[in-house]
Amino acid sequence: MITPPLSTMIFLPLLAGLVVLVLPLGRESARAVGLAVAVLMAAFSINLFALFDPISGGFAFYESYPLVPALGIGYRLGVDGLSLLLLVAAGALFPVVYLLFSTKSRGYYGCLLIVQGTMIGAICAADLVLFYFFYELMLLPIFFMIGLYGGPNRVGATLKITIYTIAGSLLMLASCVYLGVVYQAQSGVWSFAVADLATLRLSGTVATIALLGFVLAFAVKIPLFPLHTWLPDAYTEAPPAATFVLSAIMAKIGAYGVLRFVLPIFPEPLGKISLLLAFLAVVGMAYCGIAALGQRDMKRLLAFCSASHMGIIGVGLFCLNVQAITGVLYQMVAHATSVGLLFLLAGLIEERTSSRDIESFGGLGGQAPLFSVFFMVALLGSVGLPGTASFIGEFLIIVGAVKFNLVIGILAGTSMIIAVTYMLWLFGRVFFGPRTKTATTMRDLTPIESLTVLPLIVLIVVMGLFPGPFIDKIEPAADTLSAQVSRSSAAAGAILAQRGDGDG
Amino acid sequence: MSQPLLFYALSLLAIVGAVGLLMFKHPMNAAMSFAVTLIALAGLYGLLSATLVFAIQLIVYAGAIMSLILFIIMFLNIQPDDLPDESGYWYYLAGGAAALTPLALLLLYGINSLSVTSTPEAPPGFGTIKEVGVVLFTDWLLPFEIVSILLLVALVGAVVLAGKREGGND
Amino acid sequence: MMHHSALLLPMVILPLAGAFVLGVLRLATVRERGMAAHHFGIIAAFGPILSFLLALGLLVQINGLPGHDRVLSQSLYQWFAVGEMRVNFGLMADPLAVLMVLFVTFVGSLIHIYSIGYMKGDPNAGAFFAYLNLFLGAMLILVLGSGPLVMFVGWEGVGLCSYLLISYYNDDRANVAAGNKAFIVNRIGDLGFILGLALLFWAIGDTGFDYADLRERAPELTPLLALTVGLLLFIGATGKSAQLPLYVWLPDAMAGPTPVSALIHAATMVTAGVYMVARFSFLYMQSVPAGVIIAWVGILTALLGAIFGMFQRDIKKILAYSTISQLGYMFVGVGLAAYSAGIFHVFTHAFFKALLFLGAGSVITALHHQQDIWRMGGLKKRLPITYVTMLIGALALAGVPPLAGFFSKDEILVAALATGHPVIWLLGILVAGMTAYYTFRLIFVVFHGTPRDAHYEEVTESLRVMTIPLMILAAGAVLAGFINLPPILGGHQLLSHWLGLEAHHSPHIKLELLTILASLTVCAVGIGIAYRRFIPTAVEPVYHGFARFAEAKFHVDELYDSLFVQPLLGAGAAIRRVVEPRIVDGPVQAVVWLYRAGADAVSAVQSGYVRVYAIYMVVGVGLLSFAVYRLLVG
Amino acid sequence: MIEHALYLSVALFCLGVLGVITRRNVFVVFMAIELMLNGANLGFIAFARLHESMDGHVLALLVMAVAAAEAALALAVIILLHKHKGKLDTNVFNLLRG
Repeated sequence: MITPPLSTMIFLPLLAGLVVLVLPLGRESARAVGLAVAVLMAAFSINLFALFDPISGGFAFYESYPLVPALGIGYRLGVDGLSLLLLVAAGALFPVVYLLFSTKSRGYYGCLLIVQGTMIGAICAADLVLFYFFYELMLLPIFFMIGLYGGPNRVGATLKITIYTIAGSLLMLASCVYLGVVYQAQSGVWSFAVADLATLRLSGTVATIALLGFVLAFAVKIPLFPLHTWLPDAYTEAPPAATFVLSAIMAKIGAYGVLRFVLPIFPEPLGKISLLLAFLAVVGMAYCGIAALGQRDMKRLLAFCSASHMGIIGVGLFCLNVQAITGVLYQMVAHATSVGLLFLLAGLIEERTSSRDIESFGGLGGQAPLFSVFFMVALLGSVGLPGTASFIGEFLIIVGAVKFNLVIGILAGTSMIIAVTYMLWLFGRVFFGPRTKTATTMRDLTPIESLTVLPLIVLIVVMGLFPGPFIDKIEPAADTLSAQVSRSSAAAGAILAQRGDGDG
Repeated sequence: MSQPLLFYALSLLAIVGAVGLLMFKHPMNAAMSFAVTLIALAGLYGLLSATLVFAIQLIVYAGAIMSLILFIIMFLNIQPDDLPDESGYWYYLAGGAAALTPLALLLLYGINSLSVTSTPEAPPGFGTIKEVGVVLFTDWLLPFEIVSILLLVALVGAVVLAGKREGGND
Repeated sequence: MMHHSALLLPMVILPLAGAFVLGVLRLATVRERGMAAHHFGIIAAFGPILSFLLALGLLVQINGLPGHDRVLSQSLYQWFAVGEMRVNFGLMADPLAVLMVLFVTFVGSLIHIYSIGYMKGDPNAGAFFAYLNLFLGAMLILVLGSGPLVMFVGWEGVGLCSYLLISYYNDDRANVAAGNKAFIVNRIGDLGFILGLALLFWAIGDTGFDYADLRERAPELTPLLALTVGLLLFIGATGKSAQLPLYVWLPDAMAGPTPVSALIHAATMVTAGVYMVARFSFLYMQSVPAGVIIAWVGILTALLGAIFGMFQRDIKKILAYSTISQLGYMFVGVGLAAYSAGIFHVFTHAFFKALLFLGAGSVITALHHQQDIWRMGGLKKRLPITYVTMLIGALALAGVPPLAGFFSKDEILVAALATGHPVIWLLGILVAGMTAYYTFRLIFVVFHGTPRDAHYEEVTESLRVMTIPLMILAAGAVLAGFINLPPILGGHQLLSHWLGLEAHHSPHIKLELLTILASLTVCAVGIGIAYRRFIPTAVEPVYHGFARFAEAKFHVDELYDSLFVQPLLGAGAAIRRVVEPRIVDGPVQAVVWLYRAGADAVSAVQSGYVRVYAIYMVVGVGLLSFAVYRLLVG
Repeated sequence: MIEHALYLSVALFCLGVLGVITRRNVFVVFMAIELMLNGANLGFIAFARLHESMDGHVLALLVMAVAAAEAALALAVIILLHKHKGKLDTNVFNLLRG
C-alpha cells in the first residue's frame, strides 16, 4: 500500500488530469492515461477496502496537516464506515467508463480524471472546510463536461445546474461558518475538524436554520424533491461518463454529507423535521417515478429513475435508525452499480444508434442479445429484485422506515411498484417487439466491452447474495451514528419532558 | 452711466444667442446665433476690464473658431435629410432643466454668499497686454508650454483624422 | 432440534446451474443459430429430473426421522446482520416443503420433457429452457427457504421468470404487455409481503428471523398485529396466487407458451401463495379473523373465476379462470386452518391442471396455434391420446369420484362446514357445479361434435415426447387423491397426519356425507347441463345480458385500467408536458428571467450614447447639488 | 455688476449643458460645449476683476487655446462621421455599448 493512501488517491487522478489537459496528447493517449490511472485507483481502493478495520471506530488512514492554524482549518483526511463503500465505488468504478467510451476528446478524459480526484477528496475529507472545497471543486469538471461535450441543449442544462448548486453551496457555506463560530464559542478554540465538530450538539432556532442550510445544499445534490429540476436536463444533456459520475457517485456524496455532518451535529433539530423531510423524500420518489412513466427519452427516463431511487435513499437518511442508515450506505453503492450501469448502457445505445427516443426502438433483444442480458440484470438490480444489491439496501431502508413511521414505510415500499412499471415498460419497449429500423443499427457488445461490464454485473449479484463482507465493514459505524442520534434525541426529549413537568 | 446699460444689453444678447443655439434646427442658424453670443461675451470681457481677453475672444473665438465651424458646415453641404430626428427634444429639455435646477440654485447660492456689493476700481494697466503677458510668462510659463504642445498634437491629430482617404482607413 | 441434510443445496443449485449453462450456451450460439431446440431441452431436463431424485431422497430421509420432529435443514451462511436484524441464508425442509418439492420437481420434469416436443424448431428455445430452469430453481428456493426473506428471494425470482416467459413471444407487443402486467401486479402484492415482513420483524423478529425463531415467538403477537401482518402477507399471496383483487394478470399470462402455463401458471408458482399461508400457519393460528378473511376472499375468487370460466372461448383462458377458481378453494382451506386440506388440493390440482394445460397445448400445436374452442370440434378421433388424458383431467377437475379432485375439494368443503361457515360451503358447492359445467363444456366443444377447423383432416396426434408426460400426469390425476382418503371412505388421511400442520379433530361423518352427496349432485347437474347443450352438436352461442357481461369479465380489466393505469400514465405524461417545464421548473425559469431582465435593464442604461451618459452625469450632479444645497441651506 | 456677470456665467454654462443633453446634432452639441467653455471663461474674467488678479485672464487664454485645439479635432471627427455615415447624429456613435 502506498502511503499516504488517501492523498495518493486524491492527487494521482488530479495531477494526471492536469497533465492530460496541459500536455498536447492525442485522444488515444489521453484515454490510455485515464485508463491506467483508473485501474490503479481501482486497485488502491480495493486494497483499502480489504485493509479497513471496521471495529476500531473513528477515522482510519488519518492524515492531518494544518492549513490555516488560526482558524483551525486543516488538511485532514480519513475514512470510516460511513465513507468506505462510497470511496471504494468512486475509486473502482471508473475503468468501465474509459473502456466503454473511446471516441471523446482529450479534455473529456482530463475532466474525468479531475472529477474523480475531487470526488475522492470530498469523500475522504475530515475537515469541514476541506470538504466544502472539494465539494465545490468537483462540480467544475462536470460543468465543462456538460458544457463542452454535452447534447444540443447543454448550455441551458449547465446554467440550471450552476444556479442550483451555487445557491445550495452558498447556504452551506453560511452554515459551515456558523458551525465554526459555534465551536469557537463553546470550546474557545477554532476547529473545522469533523471529529471536533461532531461533538457539538446543537439545538435552537439558529441551529435549525443552519441545519436547513446543510440540508438544502445536500438536497440539491442528491437531489430531493422539489430541488430536482436541474437533474433531468443535466443528466440528459451530459455525455454518458458525466451522467454516470453525477448519478453514481456525486449524488451519493450529497447523501453522505447528510450522514457525515447533519446527523451527528444536529440530532435534536433534525428530530423535529425528520418526518417532514422523509415525507418529502417519499413524495419525490413517487413523483419522479410517475414522471419517469411519462418520459419518451431514454436518458430522461433513467434520470427520473435515478432521482426516484435517490428518494428512497433520502427516506433512509431521515429515519435515524441503524437499519435505515446501513441500508442507505449499502443502497448508495447498489444504486451506483445498477443505475450507473444503466446510464452507461443507455449511453452506448445512443452512441451506436444515435437515438434516445424510446418509441423508435424495438426488438433490440434479438439484435444485441448479450447487451440485453446485461441491461436486464442492471434493470433488475435497479428495481431491487431479491438477489441483487439494491434489494438488501431497499429492504433495510423499508424496515427502518416502518420502524420510524408506518405511513412513511408503506409509502417508501411503493417504490417497488413504481420502479417496475417504468422499467419494464422501457425494457419491453426497447428490447422486445418487432425490430425497428433504428434497432438494426445497434451493434452488440464486443468481447472486451462484455468483460468490462461483467464485473459490475457480478458485483450486483454478489452484493445481493453475499452482502455480509460489505455490511460488516459499515454496520459498526452506522450503529454508532444511530446510537448517537437516538441518544441525543432521547436527551432532548427528556429535557422537554422535564420542562413539561415544570410547567404542570 | 451707460456701462450698466451696456452690460445688461450684452448679457441679454448672450442669453438670446445661447437660447438660439439650443433652438435652431439647422446648424447654420445655430452657429450664427452662437456667434452673437461670442461677440456679446467679448463685449462683456471688455466691460470687465479684460482688454487682452476681449481682443483674443474676438480674434480667436468669434473670428477663427466660428469661421472654421461655418466653413465646415457649408463645406459639408448639409441637407435636411442629414439632420438627425430630434422628436424627443422637449422632453429632454424639460428633464434636463429639472435636473440642472439644483445645480444652478447651488451655484447662485454660492455667488450670493460671496455678497459682492460694489465693484472695486480696477488698478491701472489691469488686463492690458503687457500686464497679462508678464503674468503669463512668469507664473504660468509651464502650463503655457504644455498648451502649446497640446495645440501641436491637436494639429497633427486633425490632419491625420480628416486627411484620411476613402478606403484607406481599414 | 433440526437435522442436517446435505441434499437441499444441490437440489436448488442444480436447476440454477442448468439455467446458467443454458444461458451461456444460448448467448454463445445465438449468432450462428448453432444449437437445435431439443439439445437445449435435453440439457435443461437434467436439472429438474436430478432434483426430483434428490427430492425422493429427501422424502426417505425425512421419513426416517421421528414423527414429531421432522425438520431437515442446511444452514448456509449469515446473509446480513444489521443491528437487531440477523438474517440467515439457509434451506429447510419439513413434510410440507417436501411434499411441495416432490410435486414441483415431478411436474417440472414432465413439463421439461414435454417442452422438448412443444418447442421443437423454436429459434429462441435456448432462452426458454434457461428461464424454465431458472424458474424451477427459484421455486425450490421459495419452498425450501429457511426464513421468510429467503422465501422472498424465490418469491420474486419466480415472478421474474413468469414475466420473462409470458413475454417469450415478444414480437407481439400484447404479450409483452401481459408480461409487464403480471410482474407489476405481482409487485403490488409483494409490497404487502415486504411490509408484512417488516412489521413481523419489529414485532417478534429481533431474536432471529427464521421460521423456527418466528414460530417460537408467534404467541407474543397481539391480535391486532397478527391480523395486520397476516393480511399484509396475504396481499402478497393474492398477487402471486391470482386472488381478488389482483387476479387480473393470470388470464393474460396465457400469452406465454403452453408448457409455461401448465408449470408456472397452474401447477406451481400460483400455488406459492397457498404454500405461504400454510408455511405461516403459526402466524395465522394467532388470528382467526385473518383466516376468515382469507377464506372469504378465496371463495369469492372461486365464484368469480368459475363465472368467467363458463363464458370464455379461448381454451387456455377457460383453464386460467379455472385455475383462479381452484386457487380460491385452496385459500378457503388454508384460511379456515384446514392447512392439510388446502395443501392436498394444491397437490392434486397440480396434476390435473398441468394435465389439462398440456393437453390443451397438444391441441393448440396440432391446430397450428388455434386457441378458440369454437374453431375446434370433433378432435376425439384425431387426437385420441390427448382426448383420453384430458377427459381424465376434466373428470378430476369436475370432482368425479374417485379421481383426485373429488377428495381434495370435498375435504375443503367439509372444513368449511366444520368451522361453521355454511355460506362458504354453499358457495363452494355452487362453484363445484359450475366447475363441472365449464370443464365439460370445454371437453364437449373441443373433442365432440362436428369439426369446425379447416385443416381438420391434416390434424395429427402430438409427438411421443409430449403424450407420454400427458399419460403420466393422467395416472397422477387418477391416483393422487388416494393418499389422503378420509376415514369415511376407509382411509386414514395419511397426508394430513404426515404433514402434521394442524391439530387433529374427530371426523365429522355427517358433514362429510352431506358434502359428498351435495357435490356429487351438483357435479352431475353441471355435466348434465353441458351434455344437453353441447352434445351432439354445439352451436356457437351469442351471449346477452349477464352472460355477455361475464364474457367480458365484468369489465374489471377496463375498470382497473381507467382507475389505476390511465391516471398514472396520464400523470406521467402531464408531468412531462406541463408540470416539469412549467410548474416545477417555474421558480428556476423565474430566476433566470429575473437575471435576464436585470441584465437587459442594465444594458439599456449602458446605451453607448455619450449624450445619455451626459444625462446621467447631469442627473447625478443635480442630485448631488440638491443634497449639498439641503446641507448648506438646512 | 460682477455679481450679475457671474449669474450670466452660470446661465450660459447651464444652457450649454442643456444643449449637450438635448440636441442630437453634432454641430450643435459641439457648439454647446463651446458655450459651456465660454460660460466658464466669463466666470474667470469676472473673478479676476473681483479679486484684481490677472491669473483669471491667463486661465481664460489657456481655455481658449484648448478650445481651439478641441475645435480642430472635433471638426475633423465631424467630417469623418459625415463621410462614413452621411449623418450628423450623435446616436450613430454607440461604440461605447458593451
